[in-house]
Amino acid sequence: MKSVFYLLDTAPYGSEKAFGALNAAAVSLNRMHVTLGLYGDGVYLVAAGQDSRKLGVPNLSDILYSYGELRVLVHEPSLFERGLFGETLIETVELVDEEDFLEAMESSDCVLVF
Amino acid sequence: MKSVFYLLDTAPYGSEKAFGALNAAAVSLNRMHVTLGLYGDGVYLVAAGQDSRKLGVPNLSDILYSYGELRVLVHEPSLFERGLFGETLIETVELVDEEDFLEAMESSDCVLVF
Amino acid sequence: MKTLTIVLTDGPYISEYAEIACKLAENALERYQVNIFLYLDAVHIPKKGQIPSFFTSAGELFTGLAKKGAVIRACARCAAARGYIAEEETVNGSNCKDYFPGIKITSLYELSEMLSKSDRVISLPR
Amino acid sequence: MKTLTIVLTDGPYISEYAEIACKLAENALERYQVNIFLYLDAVHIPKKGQIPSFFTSAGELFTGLAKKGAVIRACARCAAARGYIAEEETVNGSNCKDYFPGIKITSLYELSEMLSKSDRVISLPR
Amino acid sequence: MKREEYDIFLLTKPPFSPRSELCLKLAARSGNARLYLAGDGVYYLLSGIEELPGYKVYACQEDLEARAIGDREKVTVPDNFYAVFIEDMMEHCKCAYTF
Amino acid sequence: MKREEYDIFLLTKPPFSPRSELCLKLAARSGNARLYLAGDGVYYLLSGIEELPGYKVYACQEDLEARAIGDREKVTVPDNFYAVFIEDMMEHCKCAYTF
Repeated sequence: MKSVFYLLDTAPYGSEKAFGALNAAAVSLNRMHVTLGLYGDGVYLVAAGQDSRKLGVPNLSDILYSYGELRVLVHEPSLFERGLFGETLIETVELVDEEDFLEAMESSDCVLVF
Repeated sequence: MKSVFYLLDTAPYGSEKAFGALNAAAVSLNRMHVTLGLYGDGVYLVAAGQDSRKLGVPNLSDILYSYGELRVLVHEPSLFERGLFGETLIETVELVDEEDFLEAMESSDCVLVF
Repeated sequence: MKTLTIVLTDGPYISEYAEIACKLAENALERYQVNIFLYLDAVHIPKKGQIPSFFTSAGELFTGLAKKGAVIRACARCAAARGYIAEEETVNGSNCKDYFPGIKITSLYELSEMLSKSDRVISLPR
Repeated sequence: MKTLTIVLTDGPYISEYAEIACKLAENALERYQVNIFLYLDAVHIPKKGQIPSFFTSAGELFTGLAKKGAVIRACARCAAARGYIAEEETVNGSNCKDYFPGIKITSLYELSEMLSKSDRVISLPR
Repeated sequence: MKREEYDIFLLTKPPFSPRSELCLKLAARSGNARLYLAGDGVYYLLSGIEELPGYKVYACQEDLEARAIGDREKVTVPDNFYAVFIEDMMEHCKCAYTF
Repeated sequence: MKREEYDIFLLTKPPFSPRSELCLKLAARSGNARLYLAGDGVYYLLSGIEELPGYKVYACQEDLEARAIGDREKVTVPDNFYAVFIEDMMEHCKCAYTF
């Protein structure tokens, strides 16, 4: 495998899956071409200004920022549906339509779902 | 609490939740008025003729049959949506429309979600 | 005194329900009796030796709740399946050597007893 | 020889993914190298002492796979959070005294190594 | 003890889940509901949920901050969300549901 | 080694989940797909899923029996579902996806 697509469709903070997907994507960066695809509830991850100190859990947007070389694709229809379009988003992500999102999944050697 | 409504909205066999909800409902029978409400994917539980021997897990329809005094309400719209309407169903269950389903939840002292 | 019962079905860390339950219980314990029933994967919560690098130890949180008076019980069938075995002897309020103090393994019938004696019930499933 | 890697994220019993993974691995092992990476709640799968009354012991199934040649590794961060600690010494193919033989705790980097060396990858999340 | 005639709903699931939709159906039928949003339930604020006559909405501050959901009008954010919820559930409401 | 030009999809989620819908979208785009239904994925047979040109459907026998889903036309139920799937995935297909 030369490329891997991590698909995250679960909301951040409510479950460990977003944290798990981010960590898994990060450790793969030096070996493979890595894409993190945010779909469904996974798109909530890109809201800018997350501050998780009072929850006592890692700040997931900080993790996203600290791996600037990670390619992050956001499924735009999911973003729209969830009312995130007017919100300030993390700048390092790429908003793509469904066609481009599915194509990125298809062009990766494997897809790992979280 | 004199009555409890167990809400199951998860498909049987794929997860332990249906087994868990059935067991919890069964042990409550002698103390409280118990209703098991099947909603969403939970309605798959009422298909007649389940045979889980090859999977090596408990037969959930047998459990349903062995607690005949358990009141089981099935959310009819969920059943329709999932194509179960033409199938043979376990006879001891009650099909109810959304109004009656929600009313049964409201008239129970507590709702436990699985 | 009124009684609140909380039913959990998720293990620690994978969801935030152990932490939410803890916040609910902390606040309720100031005036009420609190019962917590650990069902299905939630029987992992009281496991000793948790060293989460990025989260608060769920085991520590729950043994803290027990110390403040919460009655915390784990389902025997779910616990045994997952490798937590009830012993005859109760030491430090627990009958499982793998569990934090104050948390006991009991029969599922205890859930129905808790429910029948409660004024309010909260279930927090994933 | 071709390599298949299976990534799991659920604990045993709560979902049927441990069993499905096992069936996939059993069949694949006849001709291929099989890796299994246990991530998040899946680090509970190899815990010793499971006595499920109504299911097959997931721990037994997975130690059986290891015996047949599957390389089974658990994420160190997830394992430590849940109370499974890696030790220096490896005994019976495991570096965790709470784990069944043949299953080791390793760094998450092992996942990326497994993936990069695989011909096919299967993830089975809830 | 006299109980006021309202129901409370603790919702911790994000929008679009069948379970949160069931919760909102019950809340809509109540006629006098207090919806407490915690955990991923606070994502409902992005969907424009708001207080209406007979429908109060509370959200948990630390969950809003973690998820970067700024102040919203027509929603109450108490100083101690869980204390307010517990008091409301144990002392005042008619029925209590958690989803 | 020559690979036949089809993609395989292992689906273990029931209908109506966003994840299974994503799986079916990819399968529809493939043009030549083999859909393997196991676990709760076999509930798709109740929704009338069936084989079409360029779209083969396999279902797992023991999962069908447990869930009381009787024989369906236009669906293949192999004697050893997992052996067939592994062979297909490791030796023959172009891309493999699991949902």
